[in-house]
Amino acid sequence: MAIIDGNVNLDNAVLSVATFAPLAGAAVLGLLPKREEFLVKAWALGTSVFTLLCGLYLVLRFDYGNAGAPQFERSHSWIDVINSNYHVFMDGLSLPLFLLSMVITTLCIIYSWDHWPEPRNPKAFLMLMLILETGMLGSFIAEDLILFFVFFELVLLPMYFMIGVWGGEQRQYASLKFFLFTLFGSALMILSFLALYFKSGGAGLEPTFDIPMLIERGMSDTLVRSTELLIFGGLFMGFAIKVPMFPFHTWLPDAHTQAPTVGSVILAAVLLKLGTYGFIRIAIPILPAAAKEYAPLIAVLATIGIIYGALGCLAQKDMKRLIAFSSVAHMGFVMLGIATLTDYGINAAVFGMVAHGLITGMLFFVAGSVKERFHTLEIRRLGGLLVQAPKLGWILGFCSMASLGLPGLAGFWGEFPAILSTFNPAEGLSVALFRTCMVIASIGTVLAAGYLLWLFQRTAFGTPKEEWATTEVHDVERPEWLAWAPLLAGIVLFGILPGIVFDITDPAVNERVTAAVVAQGK
Amino acid sequence: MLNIGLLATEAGGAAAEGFEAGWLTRHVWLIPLLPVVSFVVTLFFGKRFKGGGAWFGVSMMGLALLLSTALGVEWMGRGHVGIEEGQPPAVAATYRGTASGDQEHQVQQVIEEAERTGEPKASIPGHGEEGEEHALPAGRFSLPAAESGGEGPAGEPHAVEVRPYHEAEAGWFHIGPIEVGFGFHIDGFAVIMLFTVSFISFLVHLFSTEYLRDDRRRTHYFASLGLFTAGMLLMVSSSTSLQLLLGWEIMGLCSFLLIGHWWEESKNSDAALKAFFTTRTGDVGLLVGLSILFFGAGQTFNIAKINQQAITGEIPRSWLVAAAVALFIACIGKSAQFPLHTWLPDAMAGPTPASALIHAATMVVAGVYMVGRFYPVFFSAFRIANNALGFNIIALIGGITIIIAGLLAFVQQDIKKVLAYSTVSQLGYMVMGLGVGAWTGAIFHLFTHAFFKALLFMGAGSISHACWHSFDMRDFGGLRKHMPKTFVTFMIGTVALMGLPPLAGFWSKDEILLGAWTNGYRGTFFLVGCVGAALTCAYMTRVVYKTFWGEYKGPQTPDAIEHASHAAHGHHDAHDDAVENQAPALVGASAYQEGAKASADPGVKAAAHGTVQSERGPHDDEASHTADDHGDSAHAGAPLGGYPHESPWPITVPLIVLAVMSVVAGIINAPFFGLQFTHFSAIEPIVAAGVPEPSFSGVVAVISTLGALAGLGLAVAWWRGMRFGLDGLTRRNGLAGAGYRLLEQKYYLDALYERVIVRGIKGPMASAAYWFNQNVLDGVAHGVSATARRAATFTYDVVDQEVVDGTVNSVGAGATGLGRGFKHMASGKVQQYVAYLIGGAAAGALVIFAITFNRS
Amino acid sequence: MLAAFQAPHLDYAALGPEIVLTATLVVAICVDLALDERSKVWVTRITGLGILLATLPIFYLADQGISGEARVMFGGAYVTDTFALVLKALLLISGFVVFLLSFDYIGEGDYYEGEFAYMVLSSLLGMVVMASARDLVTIFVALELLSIPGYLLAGWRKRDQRSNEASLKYYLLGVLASALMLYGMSLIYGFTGSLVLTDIGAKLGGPAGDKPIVAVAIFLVIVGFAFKISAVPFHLWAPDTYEGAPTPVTAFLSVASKTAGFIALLELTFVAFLGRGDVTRPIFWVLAALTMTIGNLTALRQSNVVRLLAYSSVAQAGFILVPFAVATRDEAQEYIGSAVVYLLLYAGMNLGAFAVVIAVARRTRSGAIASYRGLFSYAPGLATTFSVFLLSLAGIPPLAGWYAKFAVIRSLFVDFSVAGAALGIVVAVNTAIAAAYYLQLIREMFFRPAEEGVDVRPRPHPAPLVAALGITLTLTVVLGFIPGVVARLGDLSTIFTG
Amino acid sequence: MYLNEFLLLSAVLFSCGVYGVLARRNGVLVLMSIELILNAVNINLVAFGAFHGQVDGQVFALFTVAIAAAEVGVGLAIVLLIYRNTRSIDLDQVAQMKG
Repeated sequence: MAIIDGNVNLDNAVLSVATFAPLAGAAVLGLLPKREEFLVKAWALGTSVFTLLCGLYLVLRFDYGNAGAPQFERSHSWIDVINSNYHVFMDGLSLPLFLLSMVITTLCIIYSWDHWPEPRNPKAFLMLMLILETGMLGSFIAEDLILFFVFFELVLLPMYFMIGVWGGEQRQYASLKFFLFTLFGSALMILSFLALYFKSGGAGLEPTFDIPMLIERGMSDTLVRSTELLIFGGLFMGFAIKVPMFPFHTWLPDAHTQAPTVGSVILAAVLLKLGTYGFIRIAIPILPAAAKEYAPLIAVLATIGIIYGALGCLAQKDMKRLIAFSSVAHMGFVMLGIATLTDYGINAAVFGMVAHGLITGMLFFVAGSVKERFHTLEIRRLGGLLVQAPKLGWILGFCSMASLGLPGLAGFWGEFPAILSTFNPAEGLSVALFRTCMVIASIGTVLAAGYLLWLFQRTAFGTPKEEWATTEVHDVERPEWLAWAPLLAGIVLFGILPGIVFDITDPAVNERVTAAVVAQGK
Repeated sequence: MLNIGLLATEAGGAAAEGFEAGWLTRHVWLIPLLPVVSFVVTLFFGKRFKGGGAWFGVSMMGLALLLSTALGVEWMGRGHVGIEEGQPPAVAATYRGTASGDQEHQVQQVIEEAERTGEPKASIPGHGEEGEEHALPAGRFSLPAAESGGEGPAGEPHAVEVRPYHEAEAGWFHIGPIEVGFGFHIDGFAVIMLFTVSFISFLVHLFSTEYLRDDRRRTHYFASLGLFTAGMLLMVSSSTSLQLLLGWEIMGLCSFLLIGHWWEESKNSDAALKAFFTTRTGDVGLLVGLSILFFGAGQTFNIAKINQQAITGEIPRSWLVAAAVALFIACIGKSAQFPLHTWLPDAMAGPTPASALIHAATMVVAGVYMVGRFYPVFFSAFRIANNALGFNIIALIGGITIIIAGLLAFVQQDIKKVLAYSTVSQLGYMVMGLGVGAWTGAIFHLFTHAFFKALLFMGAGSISHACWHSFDMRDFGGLRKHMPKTFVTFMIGTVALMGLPPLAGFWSKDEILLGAWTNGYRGTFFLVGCVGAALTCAYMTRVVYKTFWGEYKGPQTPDAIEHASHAAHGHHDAHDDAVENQAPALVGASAYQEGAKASADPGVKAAAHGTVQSERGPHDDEASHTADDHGDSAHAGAPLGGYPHESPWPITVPLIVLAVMSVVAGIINAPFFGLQFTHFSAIEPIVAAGVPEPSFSGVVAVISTLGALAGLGLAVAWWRGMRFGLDGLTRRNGLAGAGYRLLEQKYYLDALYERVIVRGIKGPMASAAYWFNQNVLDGVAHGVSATARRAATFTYDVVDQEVVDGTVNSVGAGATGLGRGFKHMASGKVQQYVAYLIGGAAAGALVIFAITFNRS
Repeated sequence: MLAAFQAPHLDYAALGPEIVLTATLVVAICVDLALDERSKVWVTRITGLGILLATLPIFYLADQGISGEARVMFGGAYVTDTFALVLKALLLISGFVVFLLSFDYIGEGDYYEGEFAYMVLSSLLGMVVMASARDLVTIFVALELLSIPGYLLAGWRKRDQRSNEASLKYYLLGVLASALMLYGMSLIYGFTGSLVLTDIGAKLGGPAGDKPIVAVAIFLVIVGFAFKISAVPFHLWAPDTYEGAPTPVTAFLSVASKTAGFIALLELTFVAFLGRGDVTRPIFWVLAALTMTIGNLTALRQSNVVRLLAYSSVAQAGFILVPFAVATRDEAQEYIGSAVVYLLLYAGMNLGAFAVVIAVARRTRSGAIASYRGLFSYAPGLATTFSVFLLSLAGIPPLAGWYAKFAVIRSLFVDFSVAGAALGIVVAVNTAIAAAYYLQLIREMFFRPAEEGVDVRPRPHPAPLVAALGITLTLTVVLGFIPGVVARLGDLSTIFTG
Repeated sequence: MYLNEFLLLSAVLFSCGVYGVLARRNGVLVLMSIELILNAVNINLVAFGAFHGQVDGQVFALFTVAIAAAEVGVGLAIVLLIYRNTRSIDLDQVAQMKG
């Protein structure tokens, strides 16, 4: 049975065009001769800019008064044997992340203009990046479990190659680890999807993979509790590995450390969000009762992640690895927000995702540029960056401040509301436990200040180490400025006007996520 | 959808019926905006301005000062207007309560009345563009002065004119069911803070133009100053706790930048880190406390609403206690109370004017301000006015801080550190004042302290400016002859700090002591306060004596100068190598010598740059970047003839202005001056909360003054050579020696902690110190980071790399091992394959046969 | 005494593909005889054309058959239903791709072109017959028709001892397996008194099927085909044969021959044996679990690409067996559909993988995994194509393989059972293990630099090979995005059950 | 009819064949053992056919005979090929590939 949406208008089409344009661009790119490097780069940039323009068009056309409702909805029969449809739409939850993916990809291409990791092969690199973009964009608008799964996995391959081909010393280990962890998670995830599918049928209803339809059917009410917990467990594993939550995080530091700069940026900025997005979009609304059962576990793991990530950071000797570990801590805050199952918490989580995307993405950019200049990221060997490249140094400082959650910058709005919401989790959750988590998580903010400032002090303050004293170090260059300026501006803008994000996400969180949780409680 | 039109909010609809808020009250956002503009412009365009943008900052701050002064005037006037014009206030009742039991009831009535009539809903919720104004009608409350038993002479109730607050909020963003506003809450407290902050900040800006004239990062410095001021101004005028947090943290950031301004030296950056990290530790409390209050008060960040609910008891008391404790932890961190005070003396690593700003009007008083702002919460939580225990955590911490910081001040040789400990001690007064219910006293002290402490710091800066940037009092001596202006102003500041009448410090300190006296803390905190006053007098006498009396002991010749500043040179040269390709050779010893010769006028400073500047022009921007200076160490060539000189006008003018303020600031709340300070202290929530307002008591004033004089007398006598047989006591008497060492080591707070943790050895203080550290001081920055790093290394090396990773890796290894096993199955021999085939088939057949046979 | 001979009803349309193939076979032999050495290439061309022609009747029949009924002949022994049509098409197209692969492989080596062509053709004919065979005799005949040329093809390089060995092992085990199968068939015949599957199915469901010996008989028949599909523990011939045989033959064996084995299993299981589902399900459960796990684990340790692919195809067989392990009569179509979907997708990606191996071997003359080192740096196209196939085999979306995996996993949920859930876990674990060795190969190609002395000049590939790569690559990529097409084919493949 | 005796005979023959396949190293003898197995099947088929009073069993047996001949022919060819290349028909020698 196919739901064919007759209302095919321009806006709906643009959503799909924006999603698939990078893939088409990558295909064309594959046909371009490798030697025409400028052409290759220009084409890739053009594709991503075109995609971004489509995205901006959608942003303009988006009905903000109705941010919780599906917009640009399109449903077309896809695999009708299993009643799976190409069902996409955009709402307040998708919009920020959708746009973030586009922006980050475009900026990464700009940054790459003069920074090609070895072995130099712009064509292949850019193709992967564009394929990645389609995967990311698709994941954020898919409203069908199978469609989501395909996009979710589409992201895996390009990233694997990016790490494996252009990564650092231990790239093979890191890429394999990344791949297998994620694959394992998605295997369990697809099992849960199937279970949902089959359990959604019966009583005259056709089984379905359609997310809104599954939410509507109130799976929590029809399923036996133990089955529901099992299904949620599968989803949990799939998403938690991607997030990554403690203790499934060990792939992350390796992947981040070994990946080329741009890979780290995309990984941190967008890929990790697929996991948290999955929780918000799929796991919690479809199975709110199980989500409540799991929430304490998630909260505890998230809290451990916050502290653990921070401790991990403090132990690091390598700048990039430190930033990587900080992701574990930051995603802990996001997950903590999600675990509360409240409006505040989930809004904070979405904001946290965007903020972390901007900030940590930026930090990885800086780390990449430091590496490019000094050929090392060993903190012990760095120092006096402010003397040799003051602008770069101050950008690092700025991002550190943003990352440690300074109010007025974007990071704060992911962190504080998450802590705030933990004080008062959804009805039925253990208040004592969550409040304990809250206090511990707030200690995490202190540790965050500790490791970030320590990093900043060791790398930027002081005077340059002897080995670099005579090195000619150039400060931030034009492609870097072009790639970074939007991110930096975003960090400030979202920090000052968090409403830009909250006003979009809030109705969506209300209508699409917490409504299910609240209904469950009754 | 977006709230971009945020600041452009105008009072939607009618203001409160009771009165009309003045223009400035309604446009108070202008005041924090000015330093923000200063920050942005200086940061991005400062280098294009002459003087690195310093004068832009000065002018912006000047404007802010003008506005906030005007605001103050408007505020003082407005209340009268409201009432005199005869618009009958909606609620203008005079309550005369005699029994304290009635009071709560009355207060509730007031609030209810106010809510019913005084809160026009100017906006429809959900429409972010529209503002919301609250203005409580003016009223006259009269409250019993002292609840706690009417022991004091101030038991007589007196009428207090309550100033309603004005609040303008615009929608900031929605989250969950609530709309978070961004707005300004103007009441007396905010007005006086705005004034104080802009006043001090303006003078600091002015002072810095001279003091950091040739600093390499002058532009950054002024930008940071601007942002710092903006943060404080925003904080004191904010209407929501979220915004308060915003200002609070911005200050944390700027203190980091300013303390670490000369980040080339690790000492400075360490201090910056320590400051940020320690205050951040306290911030955990702020995050937690605000969260509790947010939910406790029915999901609102609005401070006024939170306070109201704290008073009326809508927030459960257990929540209030939890919130109050949490918030107070934040105050301990920010306002450098024991045991988190250790960052503050280290923070002296920053430029002196920045220290003045941090210590006088911003950063450190933020904690006190916050407690004052949320005072109803604390008041209800700890039952301050009616405490069976006889003490509470706030008063206790404040009291301890007064004494321990006062004692530490004695053993410091660095003049700035003495002043730093003095600040800690004075903050202790304020906190104690809040703890004993002397709200007015505390904020009044905050107000007066700002002037004389800024004065003292800038005076110290002026001295140091003249003495080759030394802060070591052993280098000073006899300076009263060389620097008369500095001397006189410094003396005024000192006397004000000592709390001797009739200078500012007396009046405010007296009010705090009065509070302790009347509120039932006569035997404890009153005594602590008096001892503190004596200590203050004594150590300030020491400072004054060592600095201004006696003979000048500092270096006198250029050789000595060079020697003295040699250490500073090393890294400066390294800098210049890297910076902008200027020839480093130009800046060196020869530069100093030539500069010394070339400079004819000792009044004109910065001769050290003679060579460089003469080549590139004395006012060339480039040159001032290159020329190696870090302010403090760079003007070393200035004094000629071997003697210090008086500082130029941008330094002395602020000193004089502050000296004047130090004299008069206290008078405004003097009884004979009509208690003008009530304009700022008699604010709605405080009065409503029933915070007692004692009136002047001669007895208390005399006792406290006598205490101070005793300290002063002893100290003067000591420095005049009367040793009371105590000379060499520390050598003769083991206990005294130990005491001295304890002070010298700052109670071992920093040192021992590091030694125990970092080296992992149990020191001589052994288990006691270890226990102390582990249980009491876990928040101290170094300790935590060391422990954390240790724990982190452990977790990372052992747990992460071995256990978690190991499991994963061994699963992989297991799989390949199994694979190897199965590989042997395929031996290559065909008959073995056949055997497997037949064997598999036979075995399968047998099993199946057996199973099905059994079944059938 | 002879009853009056009545010619059986012959539906020529339904027999179309078989007739075209037979005709092509005859023509090829004649042409081969007539032509001189240099023109032998025509034999191959004619054969290829013949295979393509044989698909035409299928399209005609499909046009008729989708709405119409199955065409039954010889008293139910020979049926052309939608199942048969779909799989015949699959077999023919696979056969055609194998021809493309072998076109130059055989031509460039000093081998016998004409014979090669009609050996493949006969085998293909056997497979096509298998798709329609619905009685024991026909199945047996079809099996031997497809196997015997296979034995010979495996030993095609007769001077090469490895090729001889491949042939011998394949032969011996194959013959033995069919002997076991025959023994089982004889018992089944004995206890049911019928050779036609539908009758057998009816009887086995009744009291006749209740005897223990029937269960053993069923098992023996399954073993015969388990050999064909190289299920563990009857898989041992596969790696050696695959390695020793010429690579196009290996491709043929691992795809077409295996498909034929599965076709027979599907027919037998779903038409005849499901009356004793209590017997078949455990058998297939154990076979599937063992096959997946051992196939994958052994593959982890391989150092030769062909052997690696051999073990990979062993493991893939395990995945295809999954629907059998949980099959029920009520939802038969769901299970048949899953298996067919897997077979369809598997054919494309596995043939593609072998095509790349052939292409690479043309350069490096080696099958060692080490010789793939740095392939990306000098032959990026081949390396990328190969990884597409490998990742598809691993089941990574959006390449076609994901839907194959998805389909079999999905079949586990149709009638949810504990055994199904357990098998699900086995499948999930195996997916991850499988990814490991596919990635190992990818790692060699992409993440490591080429070894010294490797000829890195670009080199053109023969057109048929490129065509084969093109077909398989397109299918693997496109079907990943629109798996609905394959899913629909799977859904349509209904087996006629009388 | 004594069906069981036929079946027993067939089973014995089958077992002998299997033994031969497993135990003999000589390729030709292995081929002959396979013939034994196939003949065991034939006995079964014919016996069952008679038991059921059908010709089906015998028809199947005929097919088997014919195909067995073809199989053994191919088998001999393969063994011959090996003999030509290695001068041995010991099956244990044919073990180049393994693992």
